[in-house]
Amino acid sequence: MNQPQVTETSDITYCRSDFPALHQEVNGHPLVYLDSAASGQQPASVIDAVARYQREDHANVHRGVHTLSHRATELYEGARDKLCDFINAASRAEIVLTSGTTESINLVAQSYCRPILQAGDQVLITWLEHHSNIVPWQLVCEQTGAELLVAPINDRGEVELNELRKLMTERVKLLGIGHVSNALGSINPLHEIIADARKLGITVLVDGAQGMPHMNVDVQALDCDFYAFSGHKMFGPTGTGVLWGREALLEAMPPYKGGGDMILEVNFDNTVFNELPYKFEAGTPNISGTIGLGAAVDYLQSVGMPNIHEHEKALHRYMVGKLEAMDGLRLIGTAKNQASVQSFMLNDIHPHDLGTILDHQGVAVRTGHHCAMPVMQRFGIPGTVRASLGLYNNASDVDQLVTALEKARQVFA
Amino acid sequence: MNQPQVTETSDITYCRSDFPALHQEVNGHPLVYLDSAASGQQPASVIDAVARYQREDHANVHRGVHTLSHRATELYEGARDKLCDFINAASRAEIVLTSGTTESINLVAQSYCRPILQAGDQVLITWLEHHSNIVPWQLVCEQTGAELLVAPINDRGEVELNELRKLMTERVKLLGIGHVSNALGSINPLHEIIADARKLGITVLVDGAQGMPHMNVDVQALDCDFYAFSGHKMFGPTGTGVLWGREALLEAMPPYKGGGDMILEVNFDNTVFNELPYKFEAGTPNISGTIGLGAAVDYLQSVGMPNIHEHEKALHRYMVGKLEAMDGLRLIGTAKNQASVQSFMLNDIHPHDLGTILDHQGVAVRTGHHCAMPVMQRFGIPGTVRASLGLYNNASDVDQLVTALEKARQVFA
Amino acid sequence: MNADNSELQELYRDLILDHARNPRNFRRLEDATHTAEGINPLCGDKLRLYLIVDANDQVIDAGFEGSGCAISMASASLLTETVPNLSVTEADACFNSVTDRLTKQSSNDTAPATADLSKLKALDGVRTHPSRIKCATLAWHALHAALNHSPSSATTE
Amino acid sequence: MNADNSELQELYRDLILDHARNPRNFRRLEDATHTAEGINPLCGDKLRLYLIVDANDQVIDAGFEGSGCAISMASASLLTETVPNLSVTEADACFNSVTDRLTKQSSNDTAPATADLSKLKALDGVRTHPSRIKCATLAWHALHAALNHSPSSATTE
Ligand SMILES: Cc1ncc(COP(=O)(O)O)c(C=O)c1O
Ligand SMILES: Cc1ncc(COP(=O)(O)O)c(C=O)c1O
Repeated sequence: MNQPQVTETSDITYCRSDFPALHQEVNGHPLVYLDSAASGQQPASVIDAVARYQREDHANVHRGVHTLSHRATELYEGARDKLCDFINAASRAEIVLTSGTTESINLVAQSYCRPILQAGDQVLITWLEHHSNIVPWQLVCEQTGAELLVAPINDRGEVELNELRKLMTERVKLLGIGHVSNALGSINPLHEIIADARKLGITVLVDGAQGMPHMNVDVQALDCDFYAFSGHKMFGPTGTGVLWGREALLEAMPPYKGGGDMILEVNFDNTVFNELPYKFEAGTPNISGTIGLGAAVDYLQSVGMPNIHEHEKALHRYMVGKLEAMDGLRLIGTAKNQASVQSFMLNDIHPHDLGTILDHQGVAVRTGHHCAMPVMQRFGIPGTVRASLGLYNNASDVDQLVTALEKARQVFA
Repeated sequence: MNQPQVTETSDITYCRSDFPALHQEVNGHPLVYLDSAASGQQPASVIDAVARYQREDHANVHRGVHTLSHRATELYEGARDKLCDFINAASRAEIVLTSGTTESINLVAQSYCRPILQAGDQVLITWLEHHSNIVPWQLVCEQTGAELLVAPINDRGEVELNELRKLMTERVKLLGIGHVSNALGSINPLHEIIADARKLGITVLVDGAQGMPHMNVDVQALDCDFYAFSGHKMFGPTGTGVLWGREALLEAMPPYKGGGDMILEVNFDNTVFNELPYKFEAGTPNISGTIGLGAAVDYLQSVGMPNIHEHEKALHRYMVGKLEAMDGLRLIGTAKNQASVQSFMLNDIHPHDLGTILDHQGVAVRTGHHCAMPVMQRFGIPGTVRASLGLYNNASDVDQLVTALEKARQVFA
Repeated sequence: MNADNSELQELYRDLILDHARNPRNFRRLEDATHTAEGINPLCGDKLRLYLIVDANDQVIDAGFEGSGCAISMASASLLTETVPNLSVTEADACFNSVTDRLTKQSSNDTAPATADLSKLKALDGVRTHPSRIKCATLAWHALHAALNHSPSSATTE
Repeated sequence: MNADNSELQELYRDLILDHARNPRNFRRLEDATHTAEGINPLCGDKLRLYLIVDANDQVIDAGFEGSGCAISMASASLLTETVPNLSVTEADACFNSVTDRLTKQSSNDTAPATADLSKLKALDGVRTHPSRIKCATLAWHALHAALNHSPSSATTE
C-alpha cells in the first residue's frame, strides 16, 4: 500500500463522513475538531449500536433466562471478545471492563499495589504522566508508606532513559508509564523500557489511553503486565474502558469492589468470589456503553490501525511544517517519535485566549495543562494549546487552524 | 386526581408507548416485560438524548474553552442539577456521579468507613440486602478488623425492628440498609429506623437502587447520611448512578480514586484535591450516560412520582390477587408495605425452568437468587421467580403472566 | 398443543422430567476417589459429583448431590448412568462430546465407541435455548474437573 | 474586520488588552490585612489578591500576583483600581454587582453608589462567552473570599 496522501481525496479521509458530529457549524464556521486527544467523536455505527441496543435488546446481563437478558449478555460479552482480539490478549479472562483508564489504574493501585507495598518500597513513574497516572500512585504511597519516584524528561519531551534506568532497582514494585503523552504526543520506547523492567522483576503498567486511538496495540508483544485504556478516546462511549492484566496477576489480586456479579456465593461469614474477569466487575456494568465500544473496535478494525497510523503520521508532519513556519510559534513537545498530538504557544498569548479566538473560527483545540501539570511546570508555562489529530482529520483542518492562528495574532497585535 | 385505574385506558399506562423496547415480539408473542427491578427500559426521550448528544455536542467536559466542550459541560452539569432537585439535595455539591449503586456503596465503604473503622467497631446491615450492600462491608470489615452485624427478617420478608434496634449501639459506625428489597419488594420503615440511628449517632447509608423507580425520594426528609442509586433502574442508561451524601461528611472524606478532574493542583510532593463533588469524580465521567439520566429524571417528573407510585400499587394489588388465586402458588415476600416487586414459587417447579417456560410465551421475569442469596437461604429456597412492575406495565401484562404460569403447570404436570 | 408448545416439549421431554423428579444415583459416595463441585452462579444450580475410579482407571461408580433446575438435575442424573464402566479417558471424552453436541452447530461425534450416549439425546432441546446450555453442561464440567484434578469447583460461567 | 471579528473585538477590547499586558498593582502587599487565592483549575489561572483594610473598614490598597489569561489578568487589574477607598461592605457589593452583571441576562444594578464601575463595562464581552465568565470573575471571587475570611482559596468551579 502506498503512503496515504494528506489530501481530501486520500482513502482514509473518507472516514470523515462516518462521524455525524463533524458536520456542523460552530460560531458560523464549519467545525474543525482538533481535540480528539481529550475525547474522540463517534462514528454513526457506534451511536446507532447503542441506540439500537436500547430500543431492542436491553435487559440486565448475566442473570436472566429470558430472551432480552440473553441477547444483552451476548452483545456485552461479544464486545469483550472483540476487545480481547483487538489488543491480542491471551484470554478473555484478562479483559476487565471498567469505566475508563482512570478507574483501571486505580484498580491496580488499590488491588495490586496496596496489599504488597511496604514502607521502603517504591513506585516509579515519569514526568510525562497524566494526572490519572500520578495521583492513584500518590494515594497508595501515602496509604502504605511507599515512595513515589519520578523519572525526568528532556527538552523535547522525551523520558530520559538513562535516568529512568538509574531509578529502576529491585525496590521498585511497579513502573507506571504512558504509552503516548497526551500533553506532548511523545511515544515512549516501551519495548526497551519493559525489557529492562522485566530483568529486574518490576511489574509494568502502561497507561494506554493515548496509545489505542493511534496505533496497533498488542499487549503480548509489548510484554507489559497491565494495560489501561478508555473507550471514549478510541471513538467509543464515555464511561467505558478496560484494564488488561496478565491472568496470573489478576488471579492473585483481591477484588477491587464488592457487589453483584463479582461473587459466586455470598454468606455472611464466607463469600466466594467469582472467576476472572468477573471478580473485578461488581454491579451492573455499563452495558450499552460497552456494546458501543465493541462497535468502535469493529470500526477501527475496518479502517485498519496501520492505515490510521500512517495517515496521522503524514498529517502530523504536515501540521508541524505549517506551524514551524509561523512567526512566534513555539512547539512544545518535539519528541523524535511522536503521535499526532501537538502542543504549542503563539508569542505570549495565553493559551486560554488563543483557544477562545480559535473557537470563534470554528476550530476546537484544547488549552491549559491537559491534566499534566508537571509537564507544564517542567516547561515553565501555564499551559499550551494542543491540536490533536484523529483518523477523521485532513489537511484542510490544519490549514484552517493556521488561518485561525493568524487571526489571533492580529487580535493581540 | 382519582386513583388511577388498572386498565389499558388509565392515564398512566399511556406511558407504555414511550418505551420502544416494549413494542416487540419475543418468541412469537408480544413482549411482557416484568423485569424492571433488574433493569428498566428507557423512554425514547432518554435514548434520543444520548444519541443527539453524541451527534451534536460531544466533547470532554470541564476542561475546554471550545464550544462543544462548553455545551457538553452544560448538559452534563445540567443533569447533576436535575438530580439534585429530584431528590431534594441541599446542594449540588452533594451529588457525586458514579457508575451505579454498587460503586456508590463501595465509595462510602472505602472513603468513609475504611479510615475510621477499628477492630471492635461494627457495621450493621440487614438480612434483606442485595449483595452490593453486603460485600463492600464484608471487604472493609476484613480490611479493618471491624465486625459485620446482620439484623434478621421475619417470614413476611420484613426486617425485625426489635432485633435491629438491639443491634444498634454506639459500637455501630454505619448502618447500611435498603430502601426497597429487590428480592421481596419489602419497603423498609426508614423514617423510624433512621430516627433511632440518629439518636445513637449512627451514620446511615440507604441503598436506594429500588427506591428511586417507585416513589418520591427526598433525602432531606429521610434524614439519612448517604443515599445510593443507579441510573438504569430508573429508566436511564447503564453505567450511571449517584452517591448523595451530606456535604459535611463528604467534605471530611479522603478521595476515593485519583486522576484527572478531582484535583486542583498536582505536584509530586503535594497534590491539592478539588472541591465537592469533583473530589470524588476522577477521570472522564460517563458524560453521555449522565445526560441520559438527566432526561430520565425529566421523564419521571413529567409523569409524576406520586402517579407512578399509585399506579404500581394498584397493579401490584391486582397481581397479588391473581397469583394468590392460583393453586400451588406460594408468594415469597408478603410485607405489609411492599413495592411492585413480587417473588413467588409455583409448586416444586424450579424457578429457572419456570423462567424458560414464561419466556417461551414472551413473558420476561427474573429467576434465581436476585443477588440476595441470604434472603434465599432464609427462606430455604434456591431462588424465586420475580415479577416486577414498572410505570409502563398494565393489567394485561399481569393476565399474560398468569396464563403463562398455567401453561408451565401443564408442562410439569 | 400448538407449535409453540412443541419446542417446550422438546426441551422438557418426558425423560428429562423423569430424571429431574427422580434423579438416579442421587447420593454421596463416601469412598469417592474423584469429586468436584459444579456451580452455576447465575441461576443457583449447585451440585457435587462423586466418582469411584479403580486402579485400572475405570470409572466404577458415580453419584451426585445438589439442587438445580430440571435440566441440570436430569443431565447430572443421566451422567451418573453414562460414565460407569468407562475408562477415565472415555469418560472425559463424553464431556467433550456432550458439550460439543450442545454448543456447536454441527459436530463430528467425538463420543467413545464404548459409551452409550443415546439417552443424552434427550438434552438436545437446550440447543435452541442458549441460556440453558450452562444448566445442561454443568455436571459434565464437574466431571471434567474431577477427572483432571483441576480446582475443585467448576462453573459454567 | 467582518461581523465575526466584531464579537472578538468586543471581548478583547483595547482596555482589556492594555490591562492584561500592563496589569496595574501587580505586586504583593507585604502588610496585607486580607488575602485570598483564586484558582481556575480548568485553565490554570491562578492569582493571589492582597488587600489592606484600615481600622474603619475602608479598603486602602489592593494588589495581586499570579498568572492567567488576558481576561482574568485584566479583570484582576481593574479590580485593584476599583476597590481602594471603598468600605468593606461596598467592595463586597462590587463582587455581587460584577458577577451578576456577567452571569445574569438582566440585572438590577447592585453597585454601591460610591464605586466607579464604568471601566468594568470593558468585561461585558464575556457575557457571550460563557466559558470565559469564570476567568472574568476569578479575581472577584478572591475578593469575596478575602473579605469574608472564607477558606483562603477560591475557585470558580
Ligand atoms: C437493592 C439493590 N441494591 C443494589 C443494587 C446494585 O445496583 P447496580 O447493579 O446498578 O450497581 C441493586 C440492583 O442490582 C439492587 O436491586
Ligand atoms: C495519557 C492519559 N492517561 C489517562 C487519561 C485518563 O483517561 P480517562 O479520563 O478516560 O479515565 C487520559 C485522558 O484524559 C490520558 O490522556
